[in-house]
Amino acid sequence: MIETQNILTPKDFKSDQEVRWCPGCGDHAILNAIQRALPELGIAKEDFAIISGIGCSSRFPYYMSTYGFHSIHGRASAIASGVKVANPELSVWQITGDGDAMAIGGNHFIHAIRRNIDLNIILFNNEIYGLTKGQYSPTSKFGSVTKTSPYGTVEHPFHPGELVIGAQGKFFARSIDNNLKLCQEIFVEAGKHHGATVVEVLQNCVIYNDKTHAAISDREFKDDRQIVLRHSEPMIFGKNKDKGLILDAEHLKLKVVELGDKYSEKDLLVHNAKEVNPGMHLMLANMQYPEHPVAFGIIRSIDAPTYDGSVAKQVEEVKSKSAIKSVDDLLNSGTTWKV
Amino acid sequence: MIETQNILTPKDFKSDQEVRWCPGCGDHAILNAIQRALPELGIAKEDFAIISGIGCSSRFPYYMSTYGFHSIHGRASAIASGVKVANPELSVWQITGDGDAMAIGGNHFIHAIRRNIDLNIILFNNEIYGLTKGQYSPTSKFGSVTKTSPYGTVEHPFHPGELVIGAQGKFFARSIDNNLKLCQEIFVEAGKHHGATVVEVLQNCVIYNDKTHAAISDREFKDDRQIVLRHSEPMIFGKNKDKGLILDAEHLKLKVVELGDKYSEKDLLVHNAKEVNPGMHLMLANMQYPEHPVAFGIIRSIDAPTYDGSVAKQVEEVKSKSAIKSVDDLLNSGTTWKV
Amino acid sequence: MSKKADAIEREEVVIRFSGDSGDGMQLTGTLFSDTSAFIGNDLSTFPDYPSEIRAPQGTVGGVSGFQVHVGQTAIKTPGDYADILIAMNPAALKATAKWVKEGGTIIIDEDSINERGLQKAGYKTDDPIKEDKLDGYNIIQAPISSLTKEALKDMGLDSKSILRSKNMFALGMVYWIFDRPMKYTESFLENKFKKKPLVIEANKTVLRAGYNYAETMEHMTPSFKISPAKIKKGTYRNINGNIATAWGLIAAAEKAGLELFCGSYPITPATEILQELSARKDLGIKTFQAEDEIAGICTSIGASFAGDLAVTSTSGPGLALKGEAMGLAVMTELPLVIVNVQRGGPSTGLPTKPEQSDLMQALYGRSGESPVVVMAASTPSDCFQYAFEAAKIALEHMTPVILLTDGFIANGSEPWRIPKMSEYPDIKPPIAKAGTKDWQPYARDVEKLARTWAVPGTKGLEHRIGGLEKDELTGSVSHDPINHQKMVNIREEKVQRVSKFIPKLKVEGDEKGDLLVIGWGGTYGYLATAVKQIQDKGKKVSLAHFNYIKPLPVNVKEVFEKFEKIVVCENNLGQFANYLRMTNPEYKYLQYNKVQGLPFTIIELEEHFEKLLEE
Amino acid sequence: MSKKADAIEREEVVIRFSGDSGDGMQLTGTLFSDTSAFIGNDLSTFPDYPSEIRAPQGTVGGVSGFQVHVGQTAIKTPGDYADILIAMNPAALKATAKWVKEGGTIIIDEDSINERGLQKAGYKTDDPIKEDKLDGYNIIQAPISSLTKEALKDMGLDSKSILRSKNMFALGMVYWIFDRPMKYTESFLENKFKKKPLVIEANKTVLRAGYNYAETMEHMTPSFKISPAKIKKGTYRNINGNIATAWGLIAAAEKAGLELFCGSYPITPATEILQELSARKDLGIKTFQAEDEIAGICTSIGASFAGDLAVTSTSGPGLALKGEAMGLAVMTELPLVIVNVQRGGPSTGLPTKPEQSDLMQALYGRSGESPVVVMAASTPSDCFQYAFEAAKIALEHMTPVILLTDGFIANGSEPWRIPKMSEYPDIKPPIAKAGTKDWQPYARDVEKLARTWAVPGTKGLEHRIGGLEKDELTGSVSHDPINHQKMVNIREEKVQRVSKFIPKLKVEGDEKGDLLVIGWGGTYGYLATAVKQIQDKGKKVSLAHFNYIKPLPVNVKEVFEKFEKIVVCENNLGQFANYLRMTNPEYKYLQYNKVQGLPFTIIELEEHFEKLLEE
Ligand SMILES: Cc1ncc(C[n+]2csc(CCOP(=O)(O)OP(=O)(O)O)c2C)c(N)n1
Ligand SMILES: Cc1ncc(C[n+]2csc(CCOP(=O)(O)OP(=O)(O)O)c2C)c(N)n1
Ligand code: SF4
Ligand code: SF4
Ligand SMILES: [Mg+2]
Ligand SMILES: [Mg+2]
Repeated sequence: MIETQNILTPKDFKSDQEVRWCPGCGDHAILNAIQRALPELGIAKEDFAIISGIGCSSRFPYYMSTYGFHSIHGRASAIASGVKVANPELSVWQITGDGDAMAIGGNHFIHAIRRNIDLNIILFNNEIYGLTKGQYSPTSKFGSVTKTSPYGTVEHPFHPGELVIGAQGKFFARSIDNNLKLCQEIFVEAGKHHGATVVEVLQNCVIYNDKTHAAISDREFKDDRQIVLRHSEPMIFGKNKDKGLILDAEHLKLKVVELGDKYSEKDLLVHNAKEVNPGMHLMLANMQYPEHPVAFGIIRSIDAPTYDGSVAKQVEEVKSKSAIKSVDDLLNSGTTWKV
Repeated sequence: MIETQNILTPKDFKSDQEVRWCPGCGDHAILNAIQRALPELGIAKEDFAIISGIGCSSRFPYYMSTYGFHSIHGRASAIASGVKVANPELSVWQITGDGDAMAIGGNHFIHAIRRNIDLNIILFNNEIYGLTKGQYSPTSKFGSVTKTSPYGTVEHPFHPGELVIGAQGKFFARSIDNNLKLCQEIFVEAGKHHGATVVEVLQNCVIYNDKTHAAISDREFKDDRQIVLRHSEPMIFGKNKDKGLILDAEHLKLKVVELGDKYSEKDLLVHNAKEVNPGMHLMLANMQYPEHPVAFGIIRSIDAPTYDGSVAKQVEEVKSKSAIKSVDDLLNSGTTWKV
Repeated sequence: MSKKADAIEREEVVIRFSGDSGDGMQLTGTLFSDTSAFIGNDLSTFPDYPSEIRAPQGTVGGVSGFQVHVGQTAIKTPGDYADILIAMNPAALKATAKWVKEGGTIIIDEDSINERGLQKAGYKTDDPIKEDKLDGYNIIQAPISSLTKEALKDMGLDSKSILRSKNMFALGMVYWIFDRPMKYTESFLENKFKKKPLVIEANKTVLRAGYNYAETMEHMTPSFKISPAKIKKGTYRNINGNIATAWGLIAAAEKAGLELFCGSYPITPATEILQELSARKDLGIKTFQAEDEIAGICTSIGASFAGDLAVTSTSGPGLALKGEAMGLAVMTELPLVIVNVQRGGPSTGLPTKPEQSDLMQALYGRSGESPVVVMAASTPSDCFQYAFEAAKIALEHMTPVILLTDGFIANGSEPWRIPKMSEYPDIKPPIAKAGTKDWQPYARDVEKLARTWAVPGTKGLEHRIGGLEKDELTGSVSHDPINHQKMVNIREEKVQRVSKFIPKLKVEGDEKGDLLVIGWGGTYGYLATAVKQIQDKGKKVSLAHFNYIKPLPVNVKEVFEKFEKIVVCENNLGQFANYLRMTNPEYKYLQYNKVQGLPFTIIELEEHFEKLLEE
Repeated sequence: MSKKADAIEREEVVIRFSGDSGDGMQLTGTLFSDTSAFIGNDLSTFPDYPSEIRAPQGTVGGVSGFQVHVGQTAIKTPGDYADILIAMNPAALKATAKWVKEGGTIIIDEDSINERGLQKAGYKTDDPIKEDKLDGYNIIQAPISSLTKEALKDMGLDSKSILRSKNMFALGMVYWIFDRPMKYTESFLENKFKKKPLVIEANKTVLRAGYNYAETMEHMTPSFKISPAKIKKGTYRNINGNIATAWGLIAAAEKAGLELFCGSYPITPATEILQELSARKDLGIKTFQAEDEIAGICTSIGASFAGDLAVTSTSGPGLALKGEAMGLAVMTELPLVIVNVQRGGPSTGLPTKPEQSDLMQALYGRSGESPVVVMAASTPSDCFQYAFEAAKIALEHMTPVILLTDGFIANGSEPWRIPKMSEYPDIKPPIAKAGTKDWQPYARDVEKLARTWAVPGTKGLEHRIGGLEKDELTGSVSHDPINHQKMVNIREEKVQRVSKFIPKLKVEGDEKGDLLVIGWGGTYGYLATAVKQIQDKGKKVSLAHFNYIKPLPVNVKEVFEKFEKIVVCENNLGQFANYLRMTNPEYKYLQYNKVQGLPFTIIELEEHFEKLLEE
């Protein structure tokens, strides 16, 4: 990734294609946030590759003026992995939906994470299959009534953060479509991080799953039901910054406390996104309203060697040691004889 | 599952097929343990269905005298899910290898777990592809030299327990091929548990990955490097039962302590396999030698409604309420007209 | 309402409703179709959705259409070109005008013809009629939006709700034109909005307003009379291909005395089958929305092993994913129905458009010699019949069966005379009973070559199956070369033997002639209509339409040899023609192919056939 | 070592080494082959592993064999039947005796013929020779185990190690029989066990002991002389098909100036390609052992998009899994090589046995009209050539190419004259350069119809591709019916145009005759030998062997029309014959098919051809 001279602006990342999501769809805002985030990375436009699967969200690459690949359902992680390993110089972004990433694409998703390939995976979680018009997804809430579950689902949803951690995830963050600034901030950090990053963006599908995140996203309540985590800052939240999180060590659980007589800011947990041991991050990622506020921001961010980097390094090492420098050398290596 | 009058013995579960694993392969012992465990469940022989994928371990069904299905690579979880949902009366066992379950079969594996389908998944973890003669698997240790990684792998392995928990796993246990009794004990418990159970059995492949578990399995050291967890018992281990685990709450980490002056048994953590919050189970499942002893036994065992049970229940409920009782009713439902 | 004396008596008429995705065109079309059906017309419909994602309002990409063909004779297609187009905005006009018959009637909402609307639709001038050269047409510009507002002005509704009912105005106009009663629509509205009396009232008011408006301007609107079709007595309903498929499978399960299991993953245009089955828990149907298509078929294979009638439904790219598992079903000789609703390919292709390009994939998309039965339905309602047959063959012959439909018949609907289940045969799968002496998993019955089905839970028949080659009797793993050859032959022969259990190929028209038109699957309506029309001109043309592809009916050669020329018509590059070249190489097959994501038109077919006759 | 005067001069001899999986037969066979190659014989080998899991020692299931055919003329197959069988135990005898020529020589380890051994092997009596009716054969019972022990008794080795070197005793005997020098083997041993001088010494000792033993009992052992083959001058090496495939791809990357990327998942018998590429990091090869076959091809598609020469390797069931993604590569018109090493099917089938039953799958195993180039290699060493060609076509024509090999040529080996890379043409992919004016993603060159390849990182050529139907020029999503028809036609035509860039079909033998034998892929050696042998009898038979399947060479009709009869020989049920019926329907194709997990035998082919000539 070569830094560019010319400073790019969000407009430079807009393609000439008409944006075709439903009016009011959360995808518009996320597109917006990415178009604002990318210029901040100081990477030349031609060095971005945006890879998606299939789904409403996966139409994304068409609206970006970078290199883009709208591939097939569920395979974006694998395709993006190939792009990145083939050319580690590129900044590779994967755009995916909850169905695309975690239903049909679940295996590629967890393996890309496990391998720590330097991809930026933006997961649009609307808890529904939008493009096929409203069937439940692996993140739909238990009991959801959808076109394929007219009597309610009987399956427990994945929690993307938990699954990411279970797959050896080194970077997990969460944002929401109606918080443009937070999205932008996180995308920039994800873009800078070396290794697989997963950003779950809670996204509203106005048509097939309207208000699925409303309990925590409504302007009225959101400050009391969301906590934005920032590395080395205390875990404080609430409209009046009057609530926080502490650890109930005995039950190994997070507890919400009111700041005031009994607790002050210094009693609160301080967020350490860089702790390798995933226990705390798992608890944070798993917090659910109403018991807890839902965690936003960068929950986990661990440095570790990347797959693509290691492959490139290994190739260089072996190259430097081997006597075989060309195909002619190869063909004549080992046992040969003259006639 | 109807209890049988006749008491079955391990011999009743042996098929007439010659067992074709390599002499010394850990699979022999696991077969043995299953043949001892199944009679303890009091289920008629014809009510067992054993489903496997492809791999050395997946040859398993041929050696059992029950109903069996040696299917295709990676798909055993899906096939077993279909068997169980079609007939919830059956006791369904899935036999799978680390490659079968977590490489090609990773997606079906995590989804079967997420759905909590009442399957007993026995995962033979030899950290290698045995059948195809020695390529690395998703559980091979970082840096493993194998036929497809002559210069060492550059990828981090999955920890099966962690992945299971990440996928909403309700039951996870670990055993090892050279501990027949523990295997048998766990298999019986898995068989009794309602919901998806995953038992990781550390298995030695004498041919392609010999001694991969030796550091913790050698008779000499094993008591000091393994801890067998039992629900509501203190976490104690060591040849002389002189070591135990406590929680370092500040760093949210498990710590090994010596029993004696400073710590006594009552200071130790008590294992609670039934705690819903997965934080502690994750830490226990993730313990690795040399920092910690490796955890064996039933690490997590949570009761929750099963998918197959809920489907059957939903069908009954809807049936009882609907006016449509036959295909004739269905065809004549809604808008019709006479000519 | 005055009986119209001057109405034009017509055999058949094609009407197209066209508007924005949010304009309710699908509902409008359906209500018109239902009403026509009630008064005894035959009909065929085709909903034509826009691409999958809602395009911005008012653009050509966002146009949603519904075409219906009604008549007093048997109607087999939704029609090529419309007699009447109802265009709710300029984009609808832009997108659809080319599908109106020359000189046909176009009703357009006058209020929508404004700068913004025209520009969004891509018109360059302010006169769309001229720009699209529609001067020769009967253009009726009706102020639909404003009259709707006017009609509802006192009802206290917000303006969004008011405008949402403008489709009723259009529908009212159409009812006047065809002299249709409004009572069916009224009672539908009463039912649907039971809890919102205001909405009922509003819709009914606007419906009547539209009717009255058309009557008032009688001099401009044409007026048609279409008498009831002479169709068989019985109880009828409308049905589309996807629902018919789902119901056919349910019917088969009932007739087989088995539970129905469907493991599937949503994909356009097949999703509705899974949706309908999911809703049918009252009949004990178990659906499993799997994590992907592979799990869809694999859960079904598991369910089949466990003794259910197992089904999986998908479309092209999903079928590709199921190939490996289908091979397992072939090897284990388990009954399984795979429904593939074809769409435009390759890859994601044209996902909402019909095509017939998955035939070769259905026949050969697996490793090794891996024969399965392949069949195809040809109309929305006969999906019921062929789904039933597919299940019957799968169960009785112990084999996977692929049933091909396509987006055209899957979404299209037609009136269907409701059969009685007592008219259908029982299905008798060869289930092995507990206590069977010397039972062998791969022993076969001599006629069908089907093995028996021993279901887990059956005492004494415990056995193991799998994907490795099997011994011809015991089913144990066998690497024996001669056994392999035998089994390869048996699996092929077992599928071929199905030909003895299926109907012979029928010829529509004379059994001898100058041209035999061959088709298969969803193109039936177009081919039959086109062939009928040139037969009526006295030409010696007949149609042989295939529903059974592998195996072919036994009398293919008998049929083919009596014609001078054979032309195979398909919406692909010639896959069935090639298949016939393989299986019946002694004939010369001409081809007529169209791969445009559109059905044939009757006109183009007729022209082509006539040309062939002249050559 | 005494020069043997009475040695029988032979054109060619077939030797088979057969023993337990642990007996080192693969090594023994390889050492013998290498030595023969060094002294200038031509040869062809075939390792024949047991089923995938090690069977218990001493059983028929656990027998591992290695057959080698050496000669002074061109050797094209490993031979049907062996002149000499070395059987290390009764199970080896039991499994292999039927593959020895009548009256041939069988050397068996006398020490292994004991009750336990016989029983394990499944003999019912204590006289295996009689039981298997081998009385007419030249049976040499040599006390191999005890003489090995004897030879090593003073060396201080444990008995397991001692017995492990008994294969060297057998090899020594064979060396005497063929009058082969032992020095190559000795230096091999010295190299291999560099750090274990005791092992070197032991093996050499036993080797010589075997040699001497054979000499001593000269009256019983036959003795053959096979002069060096008259082959082209050059440097030679042994190579098998999998290694040759891997190297051909590497060579193509070098000639194209691109990096090679291989995304793959292990599967028998293709795994070795991935393994070899993994070992070639010294040439910059990037391998990606994916989580499954789908990820294998998808990472490769990603790498292709990013500008690498991208490859994926697999076998039958794995190819089925790749179908959907192949469709994506077709739609996006990206270069991609898919190597499919065919094995016995359907499903898991006979995973270690060769077959040719994936041809239809390669041609049609995808949704929609989804054309790719399909080619097939025909010998172990020409896998290099065809892998190179496959990559060249993929890159220069911007298309996926499927290269078919099979387990027989993939594992079989033969001497190969090492080419110089300077003899190979450069490969020139149509890479779009930064700054190209008015560049359009789907604009094509007129000759090949290939679009250009604009690789991420190239300034100014940013664009989007995907699986939806594309506009014929801009590559944007297009739902336009006429555009779809055009694109479907163009994709097919692009593949057909490749025919202008490939060699014409060659006829081996006269260009005119009574019988044209047609084959494709890995059966070449057998067909060529059989045809040659009946040509030598004066019959008018020729061979046309295909390496290019889609498109076919341009001169097919020219070749076919000059023969009275055509017979297509395949290890499947007739897939290529059917393909020819589709593409060249004017000829009548007879078929000769064998689906036994075994190659043809020359004898059966000859018999069949002669029968056809008589009919
Ligand atoms: C192989 C395949 N299977 C199924 C589909 C149909 N399909 C397209 S998108 C989709 C799910 C979309 O859901 P999600 O990924 O959550 O994206 P969203 O539309 O909600 O943004 C499905 C099932 C397909 N295109 N390809
Ligand atoms: C579709 C498919 N891909 C690949 C293979 C080849 N294959 C068979 S088993 C196996 C891996 C076996 O490893 P594991 O599951 O760990 O089982 P083990 O042999 O170690 O018991 C592979 C890659 C196959 N049979 N089918
Ligand atoms: S259907 Fe839902 S997710 Fe798709 S574009 Fe519309 S609002 Fe967005
Ligand atoms: S190869 Fe390994 S895993 Fe397979 S049977 Fe042998 S020892 Fe067991
Ligand atoms: Mg979604
Ligand atoms: Mg393994």
